[in-house]
Amino acid sequence: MSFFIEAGIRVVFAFVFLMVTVLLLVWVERKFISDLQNRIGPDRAGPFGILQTLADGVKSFFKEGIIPARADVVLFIGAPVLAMLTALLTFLVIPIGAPIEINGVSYSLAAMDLNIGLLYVLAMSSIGVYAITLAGWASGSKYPLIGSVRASAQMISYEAAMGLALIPVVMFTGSLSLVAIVEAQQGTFGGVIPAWNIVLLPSFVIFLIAGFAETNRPPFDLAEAEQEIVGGYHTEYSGMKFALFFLAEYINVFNIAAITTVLFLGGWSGPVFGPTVLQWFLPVFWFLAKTWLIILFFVWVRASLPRMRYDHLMAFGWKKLIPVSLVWIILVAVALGFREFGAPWA
Amino acid sequence: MSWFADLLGPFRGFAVTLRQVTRPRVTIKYPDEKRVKPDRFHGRHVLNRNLDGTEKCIGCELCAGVCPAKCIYVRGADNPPDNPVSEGERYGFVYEINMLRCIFCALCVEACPTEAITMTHLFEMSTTNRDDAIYTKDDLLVEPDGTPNHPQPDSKLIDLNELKIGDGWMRATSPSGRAAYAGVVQWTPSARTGALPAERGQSGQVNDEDSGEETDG
Amino acid sequence: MNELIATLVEPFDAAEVELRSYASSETTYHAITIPVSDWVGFALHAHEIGFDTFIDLFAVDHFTEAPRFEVTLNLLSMTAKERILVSTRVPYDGATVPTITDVFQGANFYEREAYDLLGVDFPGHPDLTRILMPDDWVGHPLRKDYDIGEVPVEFKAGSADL
Amino acid sequence: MSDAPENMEAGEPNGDLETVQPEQTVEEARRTQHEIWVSGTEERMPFAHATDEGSQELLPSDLDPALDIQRGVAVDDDYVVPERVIDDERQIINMGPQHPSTHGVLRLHLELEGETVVRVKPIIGYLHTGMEKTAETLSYSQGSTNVTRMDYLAPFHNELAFSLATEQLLGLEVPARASAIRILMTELNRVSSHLLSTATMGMDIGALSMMIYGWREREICLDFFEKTTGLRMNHNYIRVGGVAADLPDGWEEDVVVLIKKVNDGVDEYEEILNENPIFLDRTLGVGVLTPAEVKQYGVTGPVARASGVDWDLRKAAPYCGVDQYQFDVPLGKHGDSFDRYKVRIDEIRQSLRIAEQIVATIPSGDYRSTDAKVTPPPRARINESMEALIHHFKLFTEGANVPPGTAYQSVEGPRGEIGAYIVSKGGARPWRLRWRAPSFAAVQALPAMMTDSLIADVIAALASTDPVLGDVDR
Repeated sequence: MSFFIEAGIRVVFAFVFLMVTVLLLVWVERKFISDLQNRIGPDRAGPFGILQTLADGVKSFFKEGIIPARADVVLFIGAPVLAMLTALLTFLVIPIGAPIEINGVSYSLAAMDLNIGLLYVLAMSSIGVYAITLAGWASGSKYPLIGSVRASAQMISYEAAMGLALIPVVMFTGSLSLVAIVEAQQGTFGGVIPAWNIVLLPSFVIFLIAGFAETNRPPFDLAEAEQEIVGGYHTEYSGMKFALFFLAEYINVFNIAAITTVLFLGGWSGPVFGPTVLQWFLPVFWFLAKTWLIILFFVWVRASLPRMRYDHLMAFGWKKLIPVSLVWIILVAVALGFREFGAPWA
Repeated sequence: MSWFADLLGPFRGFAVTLRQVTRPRVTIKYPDEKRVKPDRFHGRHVLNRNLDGTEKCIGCELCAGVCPAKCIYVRGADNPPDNPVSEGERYGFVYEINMLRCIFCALCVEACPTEAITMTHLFEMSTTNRDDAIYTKDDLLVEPDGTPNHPQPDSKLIDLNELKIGDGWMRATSPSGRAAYAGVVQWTPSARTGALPAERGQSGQVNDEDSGEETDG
Repeated sequence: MNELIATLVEPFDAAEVELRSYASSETTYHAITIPVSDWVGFALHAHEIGFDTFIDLFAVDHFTEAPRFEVTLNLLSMTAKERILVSTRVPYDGATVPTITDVFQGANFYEREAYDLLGVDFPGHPDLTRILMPDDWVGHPLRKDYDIGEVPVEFKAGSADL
Repeated sequence: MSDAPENMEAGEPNGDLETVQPEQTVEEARRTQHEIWVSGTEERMPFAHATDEGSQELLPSDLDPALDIQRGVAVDDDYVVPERVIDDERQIINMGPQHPSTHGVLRLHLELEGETVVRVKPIIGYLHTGMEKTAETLSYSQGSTNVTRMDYLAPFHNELAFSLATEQLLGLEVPARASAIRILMTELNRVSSHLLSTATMGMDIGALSMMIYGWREREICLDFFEKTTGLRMNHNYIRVGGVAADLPDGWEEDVVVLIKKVNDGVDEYEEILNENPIFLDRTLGVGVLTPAEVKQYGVTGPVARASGVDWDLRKAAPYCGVDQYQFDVPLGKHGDSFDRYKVRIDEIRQSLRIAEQIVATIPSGDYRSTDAKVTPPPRARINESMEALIHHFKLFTEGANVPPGTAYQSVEGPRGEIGAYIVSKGGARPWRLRWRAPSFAAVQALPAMMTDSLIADVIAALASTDPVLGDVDR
């Protein structure tokens, strides 16, 4: 029974945390991009327009839900739900702070600490492709179809690159659990440089690039490419259904940033000091700080780069990222072999 | 180091975007802050009065004749001899502008021989029905003391002070291309703006001998 | 008349050439009138001797004058820096001018426009349909006998008899 | 009027295409396949597909000879027409008239195989407002309010072409200062138009910030226009005989500041875009237009110059004494989207260079013709001179009388040759005003640029061509 209560608390907390984060995230993105573009940005709703996202959400909620005549109704409604679901589920395995010890019991700050966390993340993002593909197909319209075909091709390709980028991390840390991966990054190299996985720099870069593609963020937002195919898979969506896609996309952005932090930037690790409560919160703070930095980087990239063309995108994924990943895996394997067994000639 | 610069080339855009953060914003918070409009701005029309309170419009219908959009309707009437409305023999008995058709080309301002119709700096004229966009003489004509009227004076967007400035286009086009007339005041003062100086002109001098008095606006 | 223009009009006996100059410029252009029978031949000839840039093709409705429609072709020789405006007149009955889309691909849209707005027919044109007006439009609006139509301007005092 | 060309036989039936029967002519195919509603009746026949557009419809390729003609001529040797799959597998999508990047209401019928565009048909007319007809009802003094609205991004050029054509009919000499002001305003207009074009091109390719930066610098130009003419667009400033008003007080400083700011801004665009690998991927070799195609379709302006066609009316047929200023005509080599972008960027700099020279050399004196039959008298004269008053009334009611004749005048607009052809039969109104619109020709050349490219390239090609639909449809 207590398991269910604990799980319930965790899930509710995770949900609320995500919703608040997304509200903030959309606002930060709009505000930061307006800074990058000499504009003021949203400033009407609340101080500095911080409630703008809430207002937009409320508006979407009350809008009429239009279903096109040729749409497949079940899938049309199901797709955004699926998108939202996978986005939410991905978050569950991400540890947002160091485990907290209360009364001698250690509570992990991930909603659940799966020992195959990394595989789970990849699985969820694979299912997320279905949401977009189905949305485009179920709309019964041409632009969404093109968008969804683009999306499925793009996300499957970049999933391969992403998976390959993760293998060195797994090899390095020896675990698929996200908590274990963070714990493996504690400590320092020579007491100065934090022992983060960012030393696997190629993996980090490839993972980040693949992350842009997985979340459909510019410069890889081909699936929605407003200037080319109007809105891609969500052309026909409006109201709450659109809002679900929108939320899912931003949750995914946060997820990718958080996973990057966990895998490469040492997760919650950072200097911890002070009383117990502060010691609980500081890891969370370090985690969020790193995550938000990556999110700001996402926004910065969005403001600075044009959109790639479809064939270039595929070529980039298959001809550049994946070969580089493969070579890098071999290099890491060799290096690890040296560390483990010593040089064969020695 | 040129190879290094070449290597950085693709990333220079990132520096440009980041640099903007420190720059001043180019957008403004519109209804709260308003742009300062230039002198010659073409905004809403007003019908002016002379300093003595008589109407400047003499009902000659030149503005209606020149209007490319045919949005001005004027009907003149003879001045009552005992209580003249305007300086001339006739005055504008009916004066209406359909603002939905107006293209703000200011040809009416150029055509008006008595500077009766001029343009102000107000452009917020949205209405919720077509009738309200037809401005009658009551809406257009300023009060004898120079206070302009507006059909929707209470609208939050509207800054009625903008109705008090203007006439720049009338001043600018008065010389009609003659360098000799640049910097010459060629109009009578109006109750709304008082006496207006001429533009500086090509010689850089304002010829104030005709204006008689210094302007206050 | 310079040499190039002389070569241009030489095979066409009936061609009349008028030299005009631009406003505030010393540059000139040539207005050439030819009979409609020479239309395609002239275009071909002009293309061959260097007037290979198609600029414009349009029609004018002279209405009161005898051959009612005038179709004008505007060609440019970029090497010689010369411009010619070649016109031909066709009557109201049988306002047909042979197409020159085989000589200048660019005439396609322009001939459609002339057909659409003035009703000049261009036999041989691959796709002579309306281009600016809706498909179901009746009449050719730029003709002088086409009613302009009028939208009454709303005024408050306009209808009242004051 | 039956306009089905006799020689156009329908090809063999290809697959089992819905309603198209074999041995039909194009005209018949149109009629049977697309029942459109007849105006004046309430009846409205359902369309066969969602993309049906009556006779504008993109027909199966064997029934539509028009597009094969539009497909480009004298193309390079490596121009390969891929083998067509059967028509059943084609997908036709409508890009526009409502689409985020069709620059207004341009409509492109695209036939796709996957993402590859097999055929393109531009459909125009959604913004047709009959301005050429309107011009026949407006006097020459009102005319510039009309023509300025055609290419609404190049209002000064339109006014200039109209005014020059009228002056050609009148045989009117324009004072030197007026000419200098005209050149100043048109060159700054070219700057503002090219800035907008560059900005929207960035936007269409997905560089969001470029959009804002371009508009930011354009705003400086518009502010100067507003200060001079009172309006930000559609100025009605360049009139027959000169310009309506002198430049405003302090204009020299404004122009100097403008030149500096815009130059700095253009530097930034080049920093963002020139070396950006994604931008280069998107534009290099995309939407190529060969010089032969340029000449065939009558494409002029930056698009033609990007293809290496050295033709600038400011050099070839100078107007308003523009030949006395030093400037270069930037040329491209490949005729692709990148070259068009680059030519525009370079033209901005050249125009600013002209503006710089005008600030230094502008003559003083009259800025409008003193011909009393064309220019209204100064305001002060109205009260003094009976004759002036009569002229004033005549000019503002009837307008300037123009002798009979025809005149053609072209100016180099931001999109190419803007030509005004006026037929006058005497009187104060043109008998016919023909407007040679540069965008019209450019839109016609779009299929040659876009065929056998990707959807993304369609956008890049369209954005770099920069058609203004107000100009196309007039």
